[in-house]
Amino acid sequence: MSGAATFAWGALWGAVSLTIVGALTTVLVLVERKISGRIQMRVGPMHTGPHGLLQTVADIVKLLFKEDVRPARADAMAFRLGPLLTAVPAVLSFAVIPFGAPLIMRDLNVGVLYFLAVPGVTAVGLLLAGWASYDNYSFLGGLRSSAQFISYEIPRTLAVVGVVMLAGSLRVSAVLEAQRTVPFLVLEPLGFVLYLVTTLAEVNRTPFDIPEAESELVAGYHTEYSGFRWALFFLAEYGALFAASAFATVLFLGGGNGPLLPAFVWFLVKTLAIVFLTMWIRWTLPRFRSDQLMRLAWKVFLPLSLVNLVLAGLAMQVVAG
Amino acid sequence: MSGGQSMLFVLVGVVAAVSALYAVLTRQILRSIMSLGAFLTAVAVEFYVLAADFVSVVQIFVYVGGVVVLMLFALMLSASGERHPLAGADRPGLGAVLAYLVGGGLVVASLGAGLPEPGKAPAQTVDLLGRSFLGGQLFAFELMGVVLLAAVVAALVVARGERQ
Amino acid sequence: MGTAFLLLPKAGIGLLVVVGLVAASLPGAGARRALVLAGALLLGAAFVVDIGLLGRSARFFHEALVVDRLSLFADSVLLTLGAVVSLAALDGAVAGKDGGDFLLLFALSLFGASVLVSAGNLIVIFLAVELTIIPSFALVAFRGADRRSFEGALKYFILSVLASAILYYGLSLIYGMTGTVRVPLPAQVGSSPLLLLGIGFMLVGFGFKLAAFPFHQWLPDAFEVSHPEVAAFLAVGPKLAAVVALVRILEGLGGQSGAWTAALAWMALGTMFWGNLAAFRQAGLRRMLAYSAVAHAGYALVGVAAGTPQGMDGAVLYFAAYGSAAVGAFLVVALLERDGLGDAIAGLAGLGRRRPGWAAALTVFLISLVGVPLFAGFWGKFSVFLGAVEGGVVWLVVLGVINSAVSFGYYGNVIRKMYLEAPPGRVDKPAAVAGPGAVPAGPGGGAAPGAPPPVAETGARAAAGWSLRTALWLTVGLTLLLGVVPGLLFGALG
Amino acid sequence: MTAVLVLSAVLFAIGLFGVLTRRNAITLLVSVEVMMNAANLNLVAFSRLYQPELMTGQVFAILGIGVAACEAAVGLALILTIYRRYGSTDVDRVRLLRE
Repeated sequence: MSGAATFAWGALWGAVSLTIVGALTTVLVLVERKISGRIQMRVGPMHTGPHGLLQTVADIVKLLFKEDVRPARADAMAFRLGPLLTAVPAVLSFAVIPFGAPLIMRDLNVGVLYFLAVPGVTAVGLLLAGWASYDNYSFLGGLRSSAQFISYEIPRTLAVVGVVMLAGSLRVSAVLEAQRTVPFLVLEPLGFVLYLVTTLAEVNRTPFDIPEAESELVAGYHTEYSGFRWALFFLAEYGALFAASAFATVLFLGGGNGPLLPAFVWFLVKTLAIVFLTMWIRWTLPRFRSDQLMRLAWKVFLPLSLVNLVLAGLAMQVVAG
Repeated sequence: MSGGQSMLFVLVGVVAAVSALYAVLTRQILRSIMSLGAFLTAVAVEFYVLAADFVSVVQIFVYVGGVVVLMLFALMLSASGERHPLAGADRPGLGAVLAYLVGGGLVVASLGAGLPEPGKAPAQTVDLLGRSFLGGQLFAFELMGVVLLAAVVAALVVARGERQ
Repeated sequence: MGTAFLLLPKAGIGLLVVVGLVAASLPGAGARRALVLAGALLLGAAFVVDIGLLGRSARFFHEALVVDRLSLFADSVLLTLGAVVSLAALDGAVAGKDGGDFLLLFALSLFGASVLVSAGNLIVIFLAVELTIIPSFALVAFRGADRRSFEGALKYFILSVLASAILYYGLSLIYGMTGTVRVPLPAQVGSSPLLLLGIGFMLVGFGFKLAAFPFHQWLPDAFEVSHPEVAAFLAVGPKLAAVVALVRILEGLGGQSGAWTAALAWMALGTMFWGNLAAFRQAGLRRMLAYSAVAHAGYALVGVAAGTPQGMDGAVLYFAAYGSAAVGAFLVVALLERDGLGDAIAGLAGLGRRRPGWAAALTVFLISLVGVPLFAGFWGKFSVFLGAVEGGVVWLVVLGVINSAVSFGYYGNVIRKMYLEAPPGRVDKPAAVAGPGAVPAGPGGGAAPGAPPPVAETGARAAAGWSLRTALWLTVGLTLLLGVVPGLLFGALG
Repeated sequence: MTAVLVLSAVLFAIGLFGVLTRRNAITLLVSVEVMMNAANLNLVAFSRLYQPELMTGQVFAILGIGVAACEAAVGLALILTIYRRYGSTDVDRVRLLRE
């Protein structure tokens, strides 16, 4: 592909990803509120549109027109960069997600690693946002959040290494190809659980939502944000959640592989199932304490992920013969 | 490199140089670190242009996601006094001359080096790297593990020493 | 692999790392000390094996690791050094709460040095350099109670990472211009300016590691604040390893390229003069020894600058010959410190009567450092200067000899103080001893906030345990033995 | 190839300039990282020049990135400790030792 064509393809895909992320956030927020309503025996939003279907659309319109408040002593540049740096990696990580056979922007040699590396930049955004707000809650939220992020990145990466070992490649299409008969969930159940749990921590969802534990920190790093910038954090959170779930589908559930239905549909069904799982967890489990969370990462998940590597090696032997 | 690629290389190179310059010039440490982040990302793009995609992703992973975050942590935990631009005490004169001489010498030598243009880069970077790491460079790879152990222990000891 | 047993000496140091890991996780001080002792014995055993292997050679891991004449010799020095320093630290740095960490860090750094002397390509050289210095930042900062120790460590750190970056850049250019990472450099590479620049950067990088002028500033600060055991290690181990690596890289080029030889000659010259002249002005024993360590790196560089095989061997041999005395002198500093005597040179007055043993040991070391015949240091200088004469840099030798003469001034001053000056009254309060002379340089034991509290003499004598004294007498013995029977040194190098 | 060398030379000089002129410990570290990256660019480019299938230069660069991270970790621990004691990360203000 020539340079210009690559650029055009990239720009197009960027615009598409952004639209997808935006639409997804709108839908997922509503779904989440509905699910939380069911779990807590409420009905959730009901007033805007039939069954409250337009509630989040209305929210977005409201957010866009809200005043953009910036604390007087906040560092202007960092305050602006913070939300951007959390949202952009989430959008960028869509570049390697295979929605279906041709629907992947770049089937990189290092696709799997790319997916793990790019969202890592989010930690910078969280720190900046928390620090720039010049507010103790924000600051603590930002520090906790990125500390958690970095700690859980290690077991998460190691959990994925197991899959890479089995697939023998970092290329997304090769990972999918390797699961044509048996999804890795079967060979790597521990890896799947590890990936899922550490992903919950990575996207700051309960039971790992320490950085924004409302009862302690108001809203964590985004306490001082409002309007569009606040919406960007939301976009980042749900974008990252969807991307991570999509990747769980790729890594463990065989992506779009499935009988009868087209790959695209299978992919969405599996991904949304995982998204639902995370929401279910969120609304049923209590929250960890900050120090428990760190201990869990280093003393439980890290050793477990090493065990998982050994298991992956055994699984390789089984597959090989 | 094809024509388009070398143009991209030069463009991104300018971005890298400018952000590096801003990183070492600005008196606000936060901006310096952020500019370093931009610089590192630009270098990662350069790696990609040079057909070293694995190195490129490692650069993002370790540098932008790791080192920059560490630096921000260090800055923020020592933040109270440093929110404002640093006062004087820098000494530009001699350093500028020396850096100019070294840089100039290097540039002149590079222009005269007359190295051949590289051939087509291998496509299977990951495979080849893996073979290299577990083959010819195995010892270096293992040694890296010991270096990491040393760094962890050293960082822990230094950080703990201060608590006593 | 029929030659795997050649790696046994290195495996000994590797095992020490494991011992360190175990020691770092043990809570009890007694068990920890037993482990450290076991570690020292382990190194001693590895030393014996190493001596037995002399004269053999092999390459391992796709030539990434070379065991040969140079590396076996350097390993024997490193193993001795490791054993002596672990023994000395047994009652010092290891005795504290984090003693196990100390052993671990020390073992890692020693391991790095041992890999560096065997490094067969540029990548391994770079990693081994890093493995040597990264733990040493923490070692320098190890005296946590003294706030200055962190300052010394910070200076050491900043200059070291700068040096690493320059070295790294130099290595990248060398790789680019020669097309290979193997060392020694191929001789037929020609002399493109970019390659010369690369070699120049590499020399600057190694110059920092060796604390050669004008890259020496970190050394006195780091040596002054660290445990004396650490200073003893840093004065010899990493420097020896760096010189061996440098020799290995330059070997292939031979005397072919004039530019870098000239640069090295000037570097050697500046290092000798700067170190010796600065040592004159020091009021503290430690700082004086630190600057003298700078000067001694200069003598070793004379050998490298000569560019002849003889000179290069001399440079490697130099550190072995000089090492025993340098380590010993820092051990005396440790003893004095534990005795509550501080380290002001003025406070040494009358030491010959109060502590005849220590004074005698220090005298031996200082004479060896000057380079008087029949002491180990002489043979180091002898071989370096011989090589330089062969290499045709006679002017450098003349200036080196002048420097040796000059250095007698400050070494002799210490000896004079110990034997010819009366002790300043009956000593009960060491702070009074360290008084006037110590103030300008500020390193005085009594004055520093975190220095060991003055102890009553009898208690202090007990505190200066048997292990430290054993280490001391070992180095004295080594200095005398190598001085009288230099064949041991020359024979070991082959 | 020349473009890579020139770019890396410029970056190296910028980093060197930073090290020589700045006095804040964190900024010094930033400058050193710039210098290391200049070298990484060289290594990656040279990797394509000689026996590209061996990937020697890329391996060197990856290990170099790891080393830089190690240095940064230890250095920042040191800087934080210094800050807690002196209330500053300015190298000139941290000065109890004298020449």
